[in-house]
Amino acid sequence: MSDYLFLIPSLPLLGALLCGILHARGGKARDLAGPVANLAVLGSFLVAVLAFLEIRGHEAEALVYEGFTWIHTGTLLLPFKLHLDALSGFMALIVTGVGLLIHFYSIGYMAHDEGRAKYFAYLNLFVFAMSLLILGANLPLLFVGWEGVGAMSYLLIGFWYDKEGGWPAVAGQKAFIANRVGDMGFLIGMFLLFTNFGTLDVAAMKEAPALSGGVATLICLLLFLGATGKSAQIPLFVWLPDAMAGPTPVSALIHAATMVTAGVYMVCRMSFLFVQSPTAMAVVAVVGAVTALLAGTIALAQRDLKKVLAYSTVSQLGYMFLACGVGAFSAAIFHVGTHAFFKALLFLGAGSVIHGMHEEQDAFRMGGLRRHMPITWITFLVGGLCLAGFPLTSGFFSKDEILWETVSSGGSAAYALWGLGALTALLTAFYTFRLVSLTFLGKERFDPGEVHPHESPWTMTLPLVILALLGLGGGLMGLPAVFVEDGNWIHHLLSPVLAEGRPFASEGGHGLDHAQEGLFMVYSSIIAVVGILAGLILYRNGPERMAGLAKTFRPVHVLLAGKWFVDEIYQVCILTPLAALSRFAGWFDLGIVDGLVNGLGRLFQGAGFLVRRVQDGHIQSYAMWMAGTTTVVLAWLVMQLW
Amino acid sequence: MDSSLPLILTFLPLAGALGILVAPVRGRDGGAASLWGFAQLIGVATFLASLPLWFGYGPGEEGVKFAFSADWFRFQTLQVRFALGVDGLSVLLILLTTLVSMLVLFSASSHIKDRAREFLFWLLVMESGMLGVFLALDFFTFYVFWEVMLIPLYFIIGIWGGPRRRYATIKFFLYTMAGSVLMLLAIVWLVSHPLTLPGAGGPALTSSILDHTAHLRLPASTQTWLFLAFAVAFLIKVPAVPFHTWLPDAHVEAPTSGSVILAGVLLKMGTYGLIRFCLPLFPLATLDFAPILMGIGLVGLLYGAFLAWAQSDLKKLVAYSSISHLGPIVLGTFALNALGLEGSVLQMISHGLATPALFLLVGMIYERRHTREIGDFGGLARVMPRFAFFLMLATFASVGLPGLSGFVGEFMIFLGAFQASPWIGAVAAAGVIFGAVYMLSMMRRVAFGPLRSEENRRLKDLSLRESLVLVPLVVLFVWIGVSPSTFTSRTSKTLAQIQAKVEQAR
Amino acid sequence: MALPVFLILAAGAVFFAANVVLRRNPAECAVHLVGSFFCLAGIYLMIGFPFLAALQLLVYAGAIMVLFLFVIMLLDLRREEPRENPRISTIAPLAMGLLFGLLAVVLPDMPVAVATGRGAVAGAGGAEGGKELANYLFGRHLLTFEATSLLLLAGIFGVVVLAKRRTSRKADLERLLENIEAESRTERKEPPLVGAGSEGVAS
Amino acid sequence: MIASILAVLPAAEGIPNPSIPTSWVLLLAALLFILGIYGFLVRRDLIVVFMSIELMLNAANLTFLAAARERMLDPEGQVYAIFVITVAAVEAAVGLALLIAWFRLRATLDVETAVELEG
Repeated sequence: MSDYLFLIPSLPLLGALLCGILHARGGKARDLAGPVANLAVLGSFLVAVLAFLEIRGHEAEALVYEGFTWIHTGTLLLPFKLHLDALSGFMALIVTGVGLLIHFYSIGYMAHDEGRAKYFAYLNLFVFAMSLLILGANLPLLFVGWEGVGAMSYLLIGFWYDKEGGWPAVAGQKAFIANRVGDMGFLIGMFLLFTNFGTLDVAAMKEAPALSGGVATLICLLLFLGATGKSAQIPLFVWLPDAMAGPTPVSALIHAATMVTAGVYMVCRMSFLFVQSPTAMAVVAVVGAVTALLAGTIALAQRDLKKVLAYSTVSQLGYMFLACGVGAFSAAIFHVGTHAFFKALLFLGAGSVIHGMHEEQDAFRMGGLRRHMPITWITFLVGGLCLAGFPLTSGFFSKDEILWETVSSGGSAAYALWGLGALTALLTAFYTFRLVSLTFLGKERFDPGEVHPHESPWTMTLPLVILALLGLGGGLMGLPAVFVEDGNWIHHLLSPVLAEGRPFASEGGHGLDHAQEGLFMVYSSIIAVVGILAGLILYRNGPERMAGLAKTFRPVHVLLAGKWFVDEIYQVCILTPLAALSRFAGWFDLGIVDGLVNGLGRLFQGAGFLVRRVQDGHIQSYAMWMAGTTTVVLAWLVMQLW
Repeated sequence: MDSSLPLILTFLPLAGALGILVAPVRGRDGGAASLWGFAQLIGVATFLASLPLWFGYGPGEEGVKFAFSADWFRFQTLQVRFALGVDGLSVLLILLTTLVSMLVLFSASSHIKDRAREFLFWLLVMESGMLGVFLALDFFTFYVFWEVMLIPLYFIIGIWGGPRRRYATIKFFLYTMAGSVLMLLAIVWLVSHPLTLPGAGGPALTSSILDHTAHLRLPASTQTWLFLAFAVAFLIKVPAVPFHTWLPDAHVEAPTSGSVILAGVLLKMGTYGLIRFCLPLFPLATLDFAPILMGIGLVGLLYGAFLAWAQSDLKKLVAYSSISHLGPIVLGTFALNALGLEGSVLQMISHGLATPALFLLVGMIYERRHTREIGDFGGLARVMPRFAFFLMLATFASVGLPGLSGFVGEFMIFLGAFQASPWIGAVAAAGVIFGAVYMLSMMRRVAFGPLRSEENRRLKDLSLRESLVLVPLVVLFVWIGVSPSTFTSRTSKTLAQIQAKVEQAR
Repeated sequence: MALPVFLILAAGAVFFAANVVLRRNPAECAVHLVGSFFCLAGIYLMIGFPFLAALQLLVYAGAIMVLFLFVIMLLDLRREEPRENPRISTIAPLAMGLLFGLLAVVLPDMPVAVATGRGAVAGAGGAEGGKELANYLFGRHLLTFEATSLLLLAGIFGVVVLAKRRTSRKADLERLLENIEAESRTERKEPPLVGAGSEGVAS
Repeated sequence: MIASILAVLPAAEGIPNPSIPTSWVLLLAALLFILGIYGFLVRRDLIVVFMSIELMLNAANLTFLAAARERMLDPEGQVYAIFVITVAAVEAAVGLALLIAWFRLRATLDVETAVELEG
C-alpha cells in the first residue's frame, strides 16, 4: 500500500491551480507559470520513475493507493483507487517523461504569448487527467481521466480561439464531440460490464470467470468504439487533423504522445476481455490496418507540415491497433513508447520550423532550411528515419515487431494484414522523406527578404536532441530474438499484465520460426530504404517534378488531397440531417404542442364570442327568443300529454 | 419531541417578507438599499438556519428528523395536523432551496430596479412556500405550501418580466394550477379514505403522509387513477415532454432571478413529488407505469436536446437544456433501483446548481448587452475572461464532464436505467452526445471565436459581487463531482425504504 | 241560433285584429283596434257577461284607445317603413302558425276546474248580475281592489313626472327641429314636409 | 232584426247561449293572442307594439271570461277581467307617457334604433 502514488496526478493538479492563480494575477506573474508547470511535471516524473523501479526491483506485482470512497450506491462501490503495475508504470513514464520535455519546450515556444500561464495550467491539467486515466483502478475513474483529457484537448486546441476567424474553437468542439461519440460506446460498455461482472474494478474483473462469447464481443466492440474515438481510428479520426489548429507543443503532447495512445492503453488494459472474443480482435486488427493505410495515403497529398504528421500519427495508431488485434499487446505498447519519442520529436521539430518561419506551415513554401536550422534539421532527420522505420532505429524495431507478430500469428488473414502493413510502411517512409526533403533540402522557396528563418533557442532544441537520442536508442527496449536471445525487455516486463492470445492461431496457423523472422526483418528494412530514397530523389529540388505526376493522376490526387472527403460525408450524412431534425423539432414544439395549448385557450374565447352575438340589442330579438323557447316547451308538454 | 427548526425555516422568510412590506424606510433611493440589505440578511439567516440539517442529518441516517406537528383544524373525525419534518429525500433539497434563494437575493439587486419592495416580498414568500413544500409531512400542509409557492412566481414573472410576460405567466399559472387541482382531487380522496393504522383500533381518517406511505393498501384500479392524478400534476411541474411548453415561455419572459429560482428549485418540486408520493403510495401503479415514464424521461432527454440545439435565443437554449437535463431524473426515478433513485436525487441537486449558474450568467450578459441572441455575441472570452471562465465551468458541469457534478448523477441514472432495461439505458447514453453538442456550440458562439461587433469590445467583466455569487455554485460543482458519496449517503436509507415499498408490490 | 252571430262577431274581431297588426299607418291600426274591441264586447255579451261588455266598451274602447289616438295625432306619426332585414318578419309568421296549431290542438279539451258551488246561482249574468259581482268584488277581493286603486294613483303621478318638461322650451324646439331634419333626411320616399310639420308641433 | 239581436241576449236561466262551445271562444282568444304576439315581434313602430300588447291583454280577458262562463258565470273570472282592464289602462297611460318622452329624445319611434344595449 504505497501512498506516494497519488502524487503523480496531484502534483500536476497543484501546478495547474498555481498557474491558474498566476494567470488570474496576470502581469509579470505569468512568466513564473512555465517553471512552476515544469516543476510539477518533473515531480510527477520522478515519482513515476521511483514507482516503476519499485515494481521492477522486487517484483512487487503492483502499487495500489486506496483513497476516499468516490461513489457508493447500492451494489456500486467505486473508491478513488490508483493502481500502478508494469503497464501503467511504463505508460506513466512516457506520459510524464515526454510531457516534461514538451513542457520544457513550451517555455520557449509560448514565451511571448500573453495567455501562457493559462496554457501551462491547461497543460498541467492535461497531465493530471492523463495520469488519472493511466492509474485509475476502476473503469469509471479511468473514464474521468478519459473525458478530462478530452476536455483539456478541447481547451488546448481552441487555445487561440480568436485566430483564423475562430477556426480553432470549431476544431476543439469537433474534437470534443467526436470523443463524446466514442465515450458513448465506452459508457454502454461499462454498463454491460457492470451488469455482467457486478463490479467495475479492473483487477476484480480480471479474476472473474470468462463471459460468454457474444456478450464479450459486444462489450469489446463497444469499448473499441470508445478507443477509436479517443485514438482517432476509422470512424472517428476526423477530429485529429483539425486538432492541429492548437499550438504545436499541444499537438506533440496530446496528439502524438499521450492522449491518442489512451485508446491503445485501454484495449491493452482490457486485453483479458478482448482475448475472450476472437471476432472483436479481428475487428480491431482490420480497423487498425485499414486506418493505417487510409491515413498513409492521405498524408501523401498534404502540404501542411503538421497535417502530414497528424495523418502519420493516425496511421501509426492504426499499426498499434493492428498489433492489439493480432494479440501482440506488448508490441503495441512497445510501438506506443517508440512512437511517443519520434513523433513528439517530429512535432516539436515542426514547431521549431514554424516558429522560425514565423507561422508558415506550408511545406511547399519552405526548402533548404538545413543551412538555417542545423539542430532542428538533424533531429528532424533522426525523427524521420525512426518514423520511416530505417533499420536499427527504434521505429524500425517496434514496427517490424508488429509486422512480424502479424504474419506469425498464423491464419489466412495474417498475410493479408501483413501486406497492408508493409504497403503502409512503404507509404510512411515515402511521405516522411517527401516532407523532410521539401522542408530542409533543395533551394529556398520563400523570399529571404521578409522571412529569415533562425534556429530556435536552446530551450527548444534541447528537448529535440534528447528525444532524438531516445528515438535512436528506444529500440534497445525490444530487441527481437534474432539479435539477442531474450532481448525483448518490454515483452517480459508486460507479459504478466497483458493477456496472451493468438486469435488467428487457432485457425491452424503455423508458427514461423526464427529464420523467417530474420527474413521478414530484411523485407521491412528494404521497404524502408526504398521509401526513403524515393522520397529523397523525387522531392530533392522542390515539388515541381511531382506536380506533373499529380496532374496526370488528377482524380487520385484530388481524392487524397480532399482527405477521401470523409468530413464532407459526415457533414452530409450526419450533421445536416441532425440539424434539420432539430429545426423540425423546434418548429414542431412551437407549432403543434404549443399550438394545442394555445388552441385550448382560443377555443374558450371562440365559444364566448358565439354566445355574445345573441345579445344584439334589439328588444324584439330577445322577445323572439322568449317566444321561441315557450313554443318549444309547450310542444314538449303537448308531446308528454300525448 | 417537536423541534422548532422546521418552523423557523418555513416562517422566517415569511416574517421577513411581512417586515419588508411594512418597513418604513427612507433614504436616497427611497430606502431600497436598506430593503435589499434587510432581505439579504433574512436570506443568509435562513441559509444558516438550514445548516444544522446538514450536520443533524448525517450520512447513513434514516427516518424523519426535526419533526414538528401541531393540531391545525378538525373536520368531523379527521384531525388535520400541521406537520413538518425532514427525511433523507428532502434534506438536500431544503439546503439547495435556501442556498439558491440566498444567492438570488444577492444577485437580483443588479437587475431589479423598480418596485424593489414588492419584489423582495414576493421572493421571500416564495422561499417560505418552497421550504414548506419540502418540509411538509401532511397532505394539507403540503398542498397549502404548494399553492403559496405558485402565486409569487406569477407576480414576479408578470410584473418584472419581459415583453410577453403576461402571456407567459398566465400560461405557467394555469398549466400548473390544472395539475395541482388534479392532485387536490386525489388528496381529498385519499384523506377521506379511512386507513387501518396498527394499534389505533378501527380504521381512522388521517392526513399525514407518513401514515399513508406506511399503511396504505389500495386495490390496483384505484391506485392507477390516483397515481395518474398525482403523476400528471408532477410531470407538468418537472416538466416532462408533453407538458413542457410553459417552461421556455416562463423562462424567457421571467427576470433573471425568477428564472434562477424557477430552474433551481421549482422544477425539483415535480421530481420530488414523484418520489415522495407516487412511488410509495401507489406501488402497483408505479410498476405498471414505470416503462412508460422511463420512456417519457428518455424522450425528454433527447427531444429537449434537439430543441435546445435549434434555439438562437440564449435563455431559451438554457430553458430547453433544463428540460433535457430533467428527463434523466424521471428516467432514473422510474428505473426503480437504488442507483436510479439516488442518481436522480443527486442529479436534482447538480441541475439545481448548474442551471442557476447558467441563468445568472445569461442575466449578467443581458444586463450588459440587452440582447439574448447568440448571434450578437462572439469572442467574449477575450473581453470578459472571468465571465468565460464561469461559463465554461457551468457548461462543463451541465454537459456532465467527469470530475464535476453533472457526470456522477447521469452515470448513476444511466447505469440504473440500463439495469432496468438495457435498450433505454443505451439510448440515454447516446443522449450524452447531443447534450454536449448544443452546450458546446453555444459556448463557442458566445465565448470563443473572433470579436465581431464593436459593442462586445467595450463590455466590462464580471464585478467582484457577481463573481462571489457564482463562487459557491462552482465550489459545489467540484465538491459533488469529487465526492458524491457524502451527498448520496444521506439519501440512501430513505430511498432504499421507498424502493423496498415498491418492491413489495412486485 | 246564437252560434252564427258568435261566428260573425269572432270573424270580425279576428279581421280587425289582423288589420291592427298589418296596417302601415298607426292611425288606421288604432281604428281597427277599436273595431276589434267592439266585436269582443259583443262576444262578452253573448257569453253572459253584460257588465264586462260595458266595461270593455267604456274603458278600453273609450279611454285607452282615445289615449292612443291622441298620442298618434300628437306625434304626427308617418307610415312605418318596412324592416331592412326581413329575417324576423319571415320567421315570426311561421312561429305564430306553429304556436296557434299547438293551442288549437290543446285548448278544446283543456280540463277546466270543476265548477264551484257559488257559480250555480242562476241568472247571475242578468240585470242584477252587477250587484252580485259588486258584493263579490268588495267582499273577497277588497284588498286587490284597493291595490289597483293605488296602482292607478302611481300611474297618474308617473305620467305627470314623465311629461314634465326638463329642458327649456327653446332647447326642446331646437332638438326637435334637429331630429326632424335628421328624420326627414332618412325618409326616402316622401319629400321633407319641414314646413307643415314644424308649426304643428310648435303650438 | 232587433228581435234577433235581443234574442241573442242571454236568457235568464242557466249558462247563456249554450250553443256556443267554450273551446271555440278559447280558440278565438288564442288566435287574438297570437296576432298580438306577431304584432309585438314584427312591427317597428312602438305605438303599434303597444296596441298589440292591448290585443294580447284582451285575448287574456276573453280566456278568463270563457273559463268563468264554463263554471256557471263564476264572478271570480269577472273580477280578474276587471283587474286586467284596470292594469291595462294604467299600463297604457304610463307607456304612452314614456313613448312621448322617447319621441322627444329621438324624433322617431322606430324600435330598430334602440340598440345601445348591444353586447
